[in-house]
Amino acid sequence: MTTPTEPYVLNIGPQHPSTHGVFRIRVVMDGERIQDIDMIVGYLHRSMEKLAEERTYTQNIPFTDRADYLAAMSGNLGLCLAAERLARVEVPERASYLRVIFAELQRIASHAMANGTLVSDAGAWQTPLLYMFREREKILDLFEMTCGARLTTNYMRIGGVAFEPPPEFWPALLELVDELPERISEYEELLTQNEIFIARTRDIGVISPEDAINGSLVGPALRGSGVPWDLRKAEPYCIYDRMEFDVPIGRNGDVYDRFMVRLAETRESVKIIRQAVENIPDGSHKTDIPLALRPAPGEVYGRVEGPRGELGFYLVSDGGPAPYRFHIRAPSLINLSLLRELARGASLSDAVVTLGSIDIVVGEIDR
Amino acid sequence: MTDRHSELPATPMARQIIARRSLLDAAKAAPVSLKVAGSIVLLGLLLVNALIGFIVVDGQLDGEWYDFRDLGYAMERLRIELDEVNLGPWLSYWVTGLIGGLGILSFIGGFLLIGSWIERRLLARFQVRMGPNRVGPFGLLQPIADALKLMQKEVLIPMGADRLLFFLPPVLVFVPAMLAWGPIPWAPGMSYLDINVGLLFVVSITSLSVLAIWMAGWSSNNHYALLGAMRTVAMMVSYEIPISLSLIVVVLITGSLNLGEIVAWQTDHNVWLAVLLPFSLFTFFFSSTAEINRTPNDIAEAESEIVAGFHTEYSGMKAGLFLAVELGNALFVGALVATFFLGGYGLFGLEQWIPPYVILAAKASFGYFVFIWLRSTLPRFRIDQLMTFAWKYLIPLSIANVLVVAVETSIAARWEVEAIFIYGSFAVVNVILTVIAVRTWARVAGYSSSFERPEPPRVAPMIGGLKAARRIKAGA
Amino acid sequence: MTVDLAHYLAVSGIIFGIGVAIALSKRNVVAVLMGIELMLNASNLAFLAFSRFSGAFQDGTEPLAGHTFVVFVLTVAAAEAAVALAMAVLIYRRRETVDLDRISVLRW
Amino acid sequence: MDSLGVVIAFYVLSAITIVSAASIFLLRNLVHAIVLLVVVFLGMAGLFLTLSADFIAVAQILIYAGAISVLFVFAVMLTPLASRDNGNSLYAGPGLLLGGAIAAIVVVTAFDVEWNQLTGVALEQRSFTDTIEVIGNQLLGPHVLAFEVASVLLLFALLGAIVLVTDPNNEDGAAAEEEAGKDTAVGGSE
Amino acid sequence: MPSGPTQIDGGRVANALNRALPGIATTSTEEWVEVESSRLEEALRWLHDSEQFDAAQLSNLCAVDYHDHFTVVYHLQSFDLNQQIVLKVRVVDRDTPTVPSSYPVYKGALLQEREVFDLMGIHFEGHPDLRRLFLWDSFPGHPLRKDFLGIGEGLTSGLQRFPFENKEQPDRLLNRENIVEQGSQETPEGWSGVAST
Repeated sequence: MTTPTEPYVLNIGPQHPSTHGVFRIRVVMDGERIQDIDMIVGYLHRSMEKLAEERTYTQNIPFTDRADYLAAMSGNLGLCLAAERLARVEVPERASYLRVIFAELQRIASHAMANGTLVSDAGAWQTPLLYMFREREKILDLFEMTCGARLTTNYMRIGGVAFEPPPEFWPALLELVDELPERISEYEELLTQNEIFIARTRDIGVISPEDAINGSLVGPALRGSGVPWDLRKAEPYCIYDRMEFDVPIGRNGDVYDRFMVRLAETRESVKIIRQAVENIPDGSHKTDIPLALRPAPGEVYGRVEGPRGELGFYLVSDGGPAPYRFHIRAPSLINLSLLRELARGASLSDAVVTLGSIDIVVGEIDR
Repeated sequence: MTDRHSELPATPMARQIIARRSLLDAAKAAPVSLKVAGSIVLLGLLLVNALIGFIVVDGQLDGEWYDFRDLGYAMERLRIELDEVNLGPWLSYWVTGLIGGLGILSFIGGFLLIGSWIERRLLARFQVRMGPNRVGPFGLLQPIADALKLMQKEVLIPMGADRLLFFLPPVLVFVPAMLAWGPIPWAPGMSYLDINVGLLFVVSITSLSVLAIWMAGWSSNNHYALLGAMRTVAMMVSYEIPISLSLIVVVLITGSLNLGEIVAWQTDHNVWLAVLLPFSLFTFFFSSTAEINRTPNDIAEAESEIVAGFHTEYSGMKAGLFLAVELGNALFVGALVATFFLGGYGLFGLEQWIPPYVILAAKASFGYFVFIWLRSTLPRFRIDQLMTFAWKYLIPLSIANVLVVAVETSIAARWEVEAIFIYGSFAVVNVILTVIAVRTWARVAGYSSSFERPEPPRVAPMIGGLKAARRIKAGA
Repeated sequence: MTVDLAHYLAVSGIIFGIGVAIALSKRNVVAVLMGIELMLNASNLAFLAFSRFSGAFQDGTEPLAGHTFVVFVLTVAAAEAAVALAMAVLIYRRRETVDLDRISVLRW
Repeated sequence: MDSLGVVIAFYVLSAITIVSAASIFLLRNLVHAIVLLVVVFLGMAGLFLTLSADFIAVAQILIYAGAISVLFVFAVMLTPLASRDNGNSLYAGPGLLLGGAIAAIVVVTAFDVEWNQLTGVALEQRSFTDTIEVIGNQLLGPHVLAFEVASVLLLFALLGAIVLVTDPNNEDGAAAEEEAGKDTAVGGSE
Repeated sequence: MPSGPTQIDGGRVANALNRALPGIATTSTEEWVEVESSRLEEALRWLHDSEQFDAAQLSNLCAVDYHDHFTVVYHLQSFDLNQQIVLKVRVVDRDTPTVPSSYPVYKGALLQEREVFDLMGIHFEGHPDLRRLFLWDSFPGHPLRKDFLGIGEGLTSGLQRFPFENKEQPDRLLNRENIVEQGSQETPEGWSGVAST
């Protein structure tokens, strides 16, 4: 016989410090406990999939920047790989190396953002976030040197990459790659042994491997709950089959594990970048493709391992210059499938931390 | 982060970073004449200070009304003068009271102005940022600009708010925060409100702000505000108990409720209570962070969960008042810690040379600095974790602490040895007891996270799905 | 113009009367408890006034008996408030109401 | 007591106290009533100060304004919005009558009786400067048994509050912990 | 050839499905297999449970509008076998196209099916709460349908011809100087958001 309190509706978002972007949750709460949640998305819906049917494959690359604006390079890479597979375009080797380097840099930047926001959701007043922004800024400087844009880098093209990096790019990249590991260990000293952080994140939002797989979780969320699945190993695209790197997986699938998996993946990305820089061949950075690429009628589902997991592009061609159907398999949206089960019965603070650990990007959810 | 960008084609970010200037750079960049003049001024100040120190140390101006180290004498002299002017006894009363009040208020107000700048700059330094550096030299005028901005903002009243209870709280929070400064002793005779129950007064006055915060949260008709208010009330009433218990220990040792006498006891025995009572110091400081909503216990205005807590709906100068009270409370807790545990205005005889109120202010600002440090470093507790910590850890250990110190004081009363010997032994015993008690009690209460560290993630030997996951988990 | 024992007693009497009125005539349990607290406060005021003014013990014997008594009254008041409010919450849980008119039956 | 300050303070404080106490009776909103109750407690503390009872005044602020009012807040917040009115019951008339009668009797008696009270110099001498030592000596001297009994009472009130409010079904007795906590605060501050 | 290195032959899947559940797979190419829309759920459940395919995860779900019918495409991923199955379902009814929901088998279909319902207007029977995901409830029509903008008969949305390519030489290489000289031309006809040539 408990006190019959009145459940009330708390409206988190669309403008709220801890919903990253315009993401709205209607929470039915009983005191501090969450009884039920209802996700309301679409504040950023730009109907990319419809617009893409009016533009050629090359013109669609900027949409992938805007979809996941924290991992633009991965989006470009995904679309380019899918379109190349659809149109049977061969990519020069140097272009593949450049693509891998930039995709991994983007992964580091995105993971830094994700971990920083997670820790500041746990209440650390922005300090880890800004520490991780330091490295992110350097990476964005590299992007700016290369393609002139920091965030929406419309860099990769079908059949290669747009520009050759400038000569001063390489020493800067090497310096960054050299200093990144001790930065990462700095974060580990700062956070992973912090009693309060452990108390806030361990055994919170636990996802069992069965639920993770059945709930279509991908990426760090899936690996955090112990499933060793990484597309870079399973279905090696570009040149990942030549790279030496490990796939870190969590132990019991809680928020702490997702955090640690992201941190460890950052180290692996540094490894990959170093190998790629060491043996990048000379040659052209792109192949010339027809002005209007007209793939043979058919369909393709190309996917890459983005920072948030399997980022898929389902292209259907009817022989025209524009894709007949252009579908983005958005990991941010699909990782949210389990949020309701996770948030029920949890307290508000835990729900916020769990949402931060799933690491959504609203631009990719809404598209 | 500067060198690499210098040879790069300067991106806007890089340009800003190169263009960063700090106070040190400004000092270096100053012209030579300015440097010489500044050094001469500094030397002169040192000389004057040394002279004054000699005058002080041979005790010429002890108790004189122009004793700059203790404005209390001057106040006494003024009171006597005013009593000779026979306009009734109330004249001296009011005049001296007004002067003292103005002194304290101006100190706090000045600190509120400079303190927000200090806090933001320090946070920026902790967070590899630059902090406010646009308004005035090094952003020194930023607080004034903020105050002007807050004053001219529109005051919004949410629909369905309880008007009266919505307007009162900023004032009701401000008044106790100012009143509580009364009994703080700034110098041997220099205390605005020299009452015998000073300690109880401080505790009771600070406990008044709970209701104001609850009124603020309840009246603004907002779920965030209500959540924050109830969190605050629960937290404050829970943490008043450890605070009062830890202060009772101080009373036990010093044998007085009068703050001035507490500080005098420390200066007489040449010992800081922080050494004698480490556990009380920890309890008091941690509980104070809960009382005034500072990190790691700022769950009342946890910006990532409930937007701004109980003052979500407040805008303009009302919110400004809340923020100012928060800032002033941080300094006040620093002053209390200095008074109770860090020897107050005393600095092992050095207060003969330096004005004691300067020492106290320095100690209080040090406490404030520690608050900023914590804020920029630690994450936030959850409300139930915080309650558990109060009820299962702090209160039992504080009661045990009271018993131990009671036994020690009775020993000290019966045992004729050198005071330094007695209290030295007590210090050693208390430190050891504190460490042992904390660790064993943590074990007893089943808090194990500090003993079994979480392991780093595994490295997957193979790629696969559920079967592979089970195999890896079984293999490990 | 002076203030002596009678004035304090009058104030305490008035507040005691208000407390009695509230405690008897309110419908809400919490309001009734407020009335009781008012009565206790009035009695405290009377105790203190007597111990301040009374000339019973001139030679300083037990000059502060009233204060001591008030300390005990405070203690009892705190305990009483805690238990009574806990009971109010409990009553609400059992009966879904804190209306004393509806809680006319003694057993639940 | 003839000093002007004390007289003014007495009249102002008693006016505040009586008016807010009366408006507790009149107001319909229970939350406002709680706020006014706190005002009454503070005014009482001020009256105690005019009686030169500093320790009692501070303890009054600490226990009543700081603790018991918070208990009231919790009791109100734990009951639903519907039962937050301050309405009168059937016994309003008799209650008012009885209260008025008591008040009238006490006032008349107070001004009628010739009290054996000090005046003038003796009264000024009586003005206590340091009450807390005497109170402490008395509590642990002649009244030590009552003191122990009071502490036992507090302990049992704590246990009683916890036992009353904690649910056998679900184990988060937050309210119970709050109310119990205030008891320890009171016991700790004495 | 199957598009995608780990994508397995649709024929295999079709044979296995038909062996287990006779007549469930209607057509199949080497890329995908198409099953009857009424028996979709048992097909998914069989693939999910079978040792041979072990379709553990529904990694992608989307729908394509071929003017006369819809096709709902399920990309099923097997982690342990590291292979991918493309399952298709054909829906002919354009007014209220209905497909059995895959939520009972795959929790991950929760939001994807809501998205498809929102943008393509396909109803999933058995979905716990089938509401619009991105657009507001009173939004007219379903944007991803090819006839969304009310284009007349015989006209399709989509880009027929890229403006900068000219008809007699459609395979001009895309490099900068071509763009420059083409940019000086007047914009050719048929260049609009919705090409209606």
